[in-house]
Amino acid sequence: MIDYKNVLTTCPYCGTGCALHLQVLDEKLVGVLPAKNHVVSEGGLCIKGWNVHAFVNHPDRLTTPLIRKNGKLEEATWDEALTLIADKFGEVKTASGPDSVAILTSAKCTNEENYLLQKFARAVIGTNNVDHCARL
Amino acid sequence: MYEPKIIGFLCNWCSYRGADTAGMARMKYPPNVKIIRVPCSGRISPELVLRSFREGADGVILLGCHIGDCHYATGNHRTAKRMPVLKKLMEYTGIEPERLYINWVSAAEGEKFTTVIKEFTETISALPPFVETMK
Amino acid sequence: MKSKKKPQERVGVYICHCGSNIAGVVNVEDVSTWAGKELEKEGVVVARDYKFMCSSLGQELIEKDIKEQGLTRVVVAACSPHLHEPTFRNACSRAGVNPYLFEMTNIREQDSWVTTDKLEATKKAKSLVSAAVGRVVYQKPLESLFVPIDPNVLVVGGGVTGIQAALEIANSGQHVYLVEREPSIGGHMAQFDKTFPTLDCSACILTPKMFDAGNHKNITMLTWSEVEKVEGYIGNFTVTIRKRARFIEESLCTGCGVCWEKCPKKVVDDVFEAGLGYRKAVYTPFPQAVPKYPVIDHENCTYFQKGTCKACEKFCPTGAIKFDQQDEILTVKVGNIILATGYDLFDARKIPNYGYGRLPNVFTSLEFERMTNAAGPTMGKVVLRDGVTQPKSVAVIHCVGSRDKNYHNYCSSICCMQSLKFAHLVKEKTGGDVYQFYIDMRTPGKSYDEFYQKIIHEGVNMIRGKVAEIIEGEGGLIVQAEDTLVGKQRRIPVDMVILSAGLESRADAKEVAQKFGISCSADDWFIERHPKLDPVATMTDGVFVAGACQGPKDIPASVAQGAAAAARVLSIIGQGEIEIEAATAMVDEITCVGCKQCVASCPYQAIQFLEEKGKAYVQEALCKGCGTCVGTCLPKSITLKHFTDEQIVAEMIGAMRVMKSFEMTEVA
Amino acid sequence: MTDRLTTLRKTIENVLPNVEGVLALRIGPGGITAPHLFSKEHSEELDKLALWPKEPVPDTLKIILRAHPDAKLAIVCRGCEERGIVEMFKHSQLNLDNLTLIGLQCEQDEAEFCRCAKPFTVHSKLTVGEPIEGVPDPLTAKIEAMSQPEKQAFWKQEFEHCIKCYGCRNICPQCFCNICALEDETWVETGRLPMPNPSMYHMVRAMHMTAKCVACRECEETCPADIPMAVHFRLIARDVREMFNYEPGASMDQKPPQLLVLEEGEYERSGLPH
Repeated sequence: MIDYKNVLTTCPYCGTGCALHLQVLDEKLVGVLPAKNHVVSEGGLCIKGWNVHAFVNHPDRLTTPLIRKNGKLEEATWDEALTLIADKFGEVKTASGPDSVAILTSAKCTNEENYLLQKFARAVIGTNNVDHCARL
Repeated sequence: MYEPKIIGFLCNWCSYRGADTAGMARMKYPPNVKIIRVPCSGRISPELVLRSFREGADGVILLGCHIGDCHYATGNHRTAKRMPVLKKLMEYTGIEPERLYINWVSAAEGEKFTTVIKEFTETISALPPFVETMK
Repeated sequence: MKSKKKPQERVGVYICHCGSNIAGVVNVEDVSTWAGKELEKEGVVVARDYKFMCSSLGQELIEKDIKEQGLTRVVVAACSPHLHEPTFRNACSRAGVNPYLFEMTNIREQDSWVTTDKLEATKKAKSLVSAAVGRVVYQKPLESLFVPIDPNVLVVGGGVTGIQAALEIANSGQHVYLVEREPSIGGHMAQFDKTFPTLDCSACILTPKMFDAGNHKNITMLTWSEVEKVEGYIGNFTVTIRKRARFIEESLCTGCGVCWEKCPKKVVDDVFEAGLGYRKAVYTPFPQAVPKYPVIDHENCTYFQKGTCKACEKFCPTGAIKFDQQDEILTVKVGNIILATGYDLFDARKIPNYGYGRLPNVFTSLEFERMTNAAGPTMGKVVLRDGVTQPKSVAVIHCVGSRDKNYHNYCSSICCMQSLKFAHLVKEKTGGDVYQFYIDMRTPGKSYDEFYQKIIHEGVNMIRGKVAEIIEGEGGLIVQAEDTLVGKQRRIPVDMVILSAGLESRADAKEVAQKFGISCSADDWFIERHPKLDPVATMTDGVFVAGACQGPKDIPASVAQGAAAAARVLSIIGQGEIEIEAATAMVDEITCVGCKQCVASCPYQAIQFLEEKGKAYVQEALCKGCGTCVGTCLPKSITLKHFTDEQIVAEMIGAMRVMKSFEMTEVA
Repeated sequence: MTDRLTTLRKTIENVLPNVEGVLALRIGPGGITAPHLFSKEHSEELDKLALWPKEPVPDTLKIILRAHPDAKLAIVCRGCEERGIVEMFKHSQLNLDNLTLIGLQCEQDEAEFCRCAKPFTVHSKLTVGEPIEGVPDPLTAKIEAMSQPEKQAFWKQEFEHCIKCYGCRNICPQCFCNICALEDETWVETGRLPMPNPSMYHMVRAMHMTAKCVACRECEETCPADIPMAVHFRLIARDVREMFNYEPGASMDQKPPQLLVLEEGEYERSGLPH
């Protein structure tokens, strides 16, 4: 039995929002096909979009957070990583004030994620230092 | 007036020897052509010709054994079928097709070799430098 | 993605003065100083110029530098590589650098001798040296491949050429498979009566050779057989041969002839007797046939066609008739192959105005040969088609189908002499008048022109002119031609006309050529490797051609070629193994997509397709290194060693860079 | 007369029991179409069968066959796609014994959209719709009629738009190499946009499409810069037809001419010196 399906999704790379089909063969991601009658991309993709499937099963892909201990990156759990980040932000904020922190958000994030990040900057850290890679 | 830069791909068995024959007879021709020796004109893929233009060659000349006299029996038949298509493509993209020239020169034809090189150098000299046209 | 990093090599550059041949025009000192400085970043560590690089002192200079300076690559700018590439390759080899890591650039034939302006010549030399340096760093060491030679030889065709070749090889102690498609060896020569110019009896000189071949311990005779398939390459051919059923058990047959005496079925023999005589359904083509075993002609045998008769079986004293015999498929291994497949006679029916086939007393040359043969259908009597009347006058027409743009452009080479021989035989046997119609008389051969003179003195009428037409009239035939020497139309009444038909390639020559991987000319003659210097070899190593299959020729020339081909084969066998071109093509199995385009494009059928892997594979022993496949391969999975894309591109860039730099300095 | 969609659905239903799947277009979420492998287990999906826009179905076939080389499949193909499949077969990329072709004849507006000269199938045993005549290609004619400097300027501008997404190569049914010459630095310069003129990428690709391009125009369709590259392929295809009497996809056994020796008259037509 051949199990082939296309999964319609949005390209995760930039803010354009190109639509693409992920080609899934026997439960494995094998390719990308642009979506021809989608209003945004009209069947076109850039080289990144054409290769979005490539990193998913790539052997070099990171699957856990890494924390540098004694100059060496070591695998860690999300709890460890998030705790470490919160501690360090706290330290910086206490020592140098909230404006010593800046948040750079990304076009790879969804609208909701970007909203959350500015909320985090303003309400949690207490700074207006928020910016975005697609702000031109 | 500029000095055109020309790359010549010559087959080892006929045309390269034809160029040697021209030399032995002390026939004079312009120094613009730099000859690259290949076993057979069939070895030259269109990519090699295109890369030569890409590097700034003003003209590319490809010489092989006469049809029927190929050292490799029918290697040059493939040249005769591939290169006209490349010339057409050049024409369609707006590159003067005369920048690529294909002919057959036997080991004995020193005089033909000299004539061909002289005429080709003249043709290319009459065209603007390739890099200028591509700017 | 392939990413290319420039290799780090230590290059030595040597510029030859060639006395004043180069130095008189090119400023060689300037070139070598320039190379040492400007090409340093390309890897040049030594740059020298020297009076005569090819002299032993010049070569020692290179060898010394290799050892002392640790050179890994060598460039010599001198004369044509066709002259001294081997010299310098050997020098490199002696000093421990693989000969394929040497590159030669031609600044004599292609620079100093052809350029007038000294400055321009020097600039050209610089860009040529730069090109060679650019290339040489990408060159890879190569080793020649040696393949052992199977000493067995296949000879295809049992005419006089094939017999000669087979005997030469067999006498030297090597084994020969001699394949012939007719029931007996002998070929066309066995059909002839006399041979020109000596007029000795054809059978008398051929039969002993046939007998020797038939009884030679080193010859396996495979008559009534045809080659079906040839695989492999020089030294290692595997040949599949179909041995057609004779319906005769060879081990039992004594060749006594009872079977064909008793056979009730008479058949017109249009092969050996050219349609003039008869044979039986079980037959040997002629009494001296070798081997002596007959064959049963399946199409005409009453038993095979109607299911009853078996007269031969009834009378055979040894029980050798085997009606249930089947074709046998044999596979033999040989190292070399000689093709001596001969020729076909031009079909004179194609020229309707000569009336052959329509006018009974127009004969072909082959028919006349049989007629004059004492063992032939008329017992050697020259008679008209009625079998009794002796002709009083005979016309012999030359160049029938030859030297004629409607048929064959070439000269069939033997017809002039053959026609003169016919004239002599007619005179000798009938005493009648003979008229020769010729275009040009061509008698270049030992004692050939003397023969021509002798025939003229016998009172033969020579008319220079092409015959327009032969018609019936005045109780016989009328030959209409223009006599170009007197400028008049001639109408000559004769009783008999002999058409000296030309030779043409075998009807299946193309097919045979394809089977053996060789090529045919426009007229389907097999093409030799070089028309003058290598007349019996072909472009396919290990496959030789001899005799009339390569082009029309007479018996002495055919025999000479047979022996020559044998000598070439023996010289290969004597080497034991053979060196194979090192610069062959190579398939990268990882990137090959199995599209088979290269397989179709190879002029030598050297690329195999491995079905189980779905990849192409180059048989190195067959590859001649032309690189046609490389130009064809789209993913660039095929590389031609020593002429790789990166080597050629580096050479081109090397030349372009210098040309561009001169352009810049001139503008500045 | 029933419409093509109904007939096609019926044809697929008939074929489904005998094959492992039928490749055709399906309307997916949001009305977005994509190639789909219909199976007998889920024949209800045929409700979502679609005809247009034309999608690179042979490309999907290629992907499936890489993992399942012996799969017994059927494919709905238009004229161009059928030619693409024939060429894939001739390049040993698939086995036609295992593939049932369901030919879908294009309609006038579809053919005009593609400027297609052959909007019909010739090899498919099963066909849906009535074959129509080819339509002219005004764009190709317009570009061909330009003068040499105009062409030069036109293509320079077009190629400057190229963002080197490699989409035209990715989507092409005839690009099936594992490693592509266009990714080799020897032929195509890396890291430069707009790419230098003349564009090695487009020139090399055009040469590789010689005697291979089946004029499906998928490359133009997917190009985010709207480069009319198929114009080159079509002009060259015409020359190859005139010089060497060869048309990609037309015959099952005719080999691409550039691989073979010269035939009678071909040299004379090639325009090379005598």
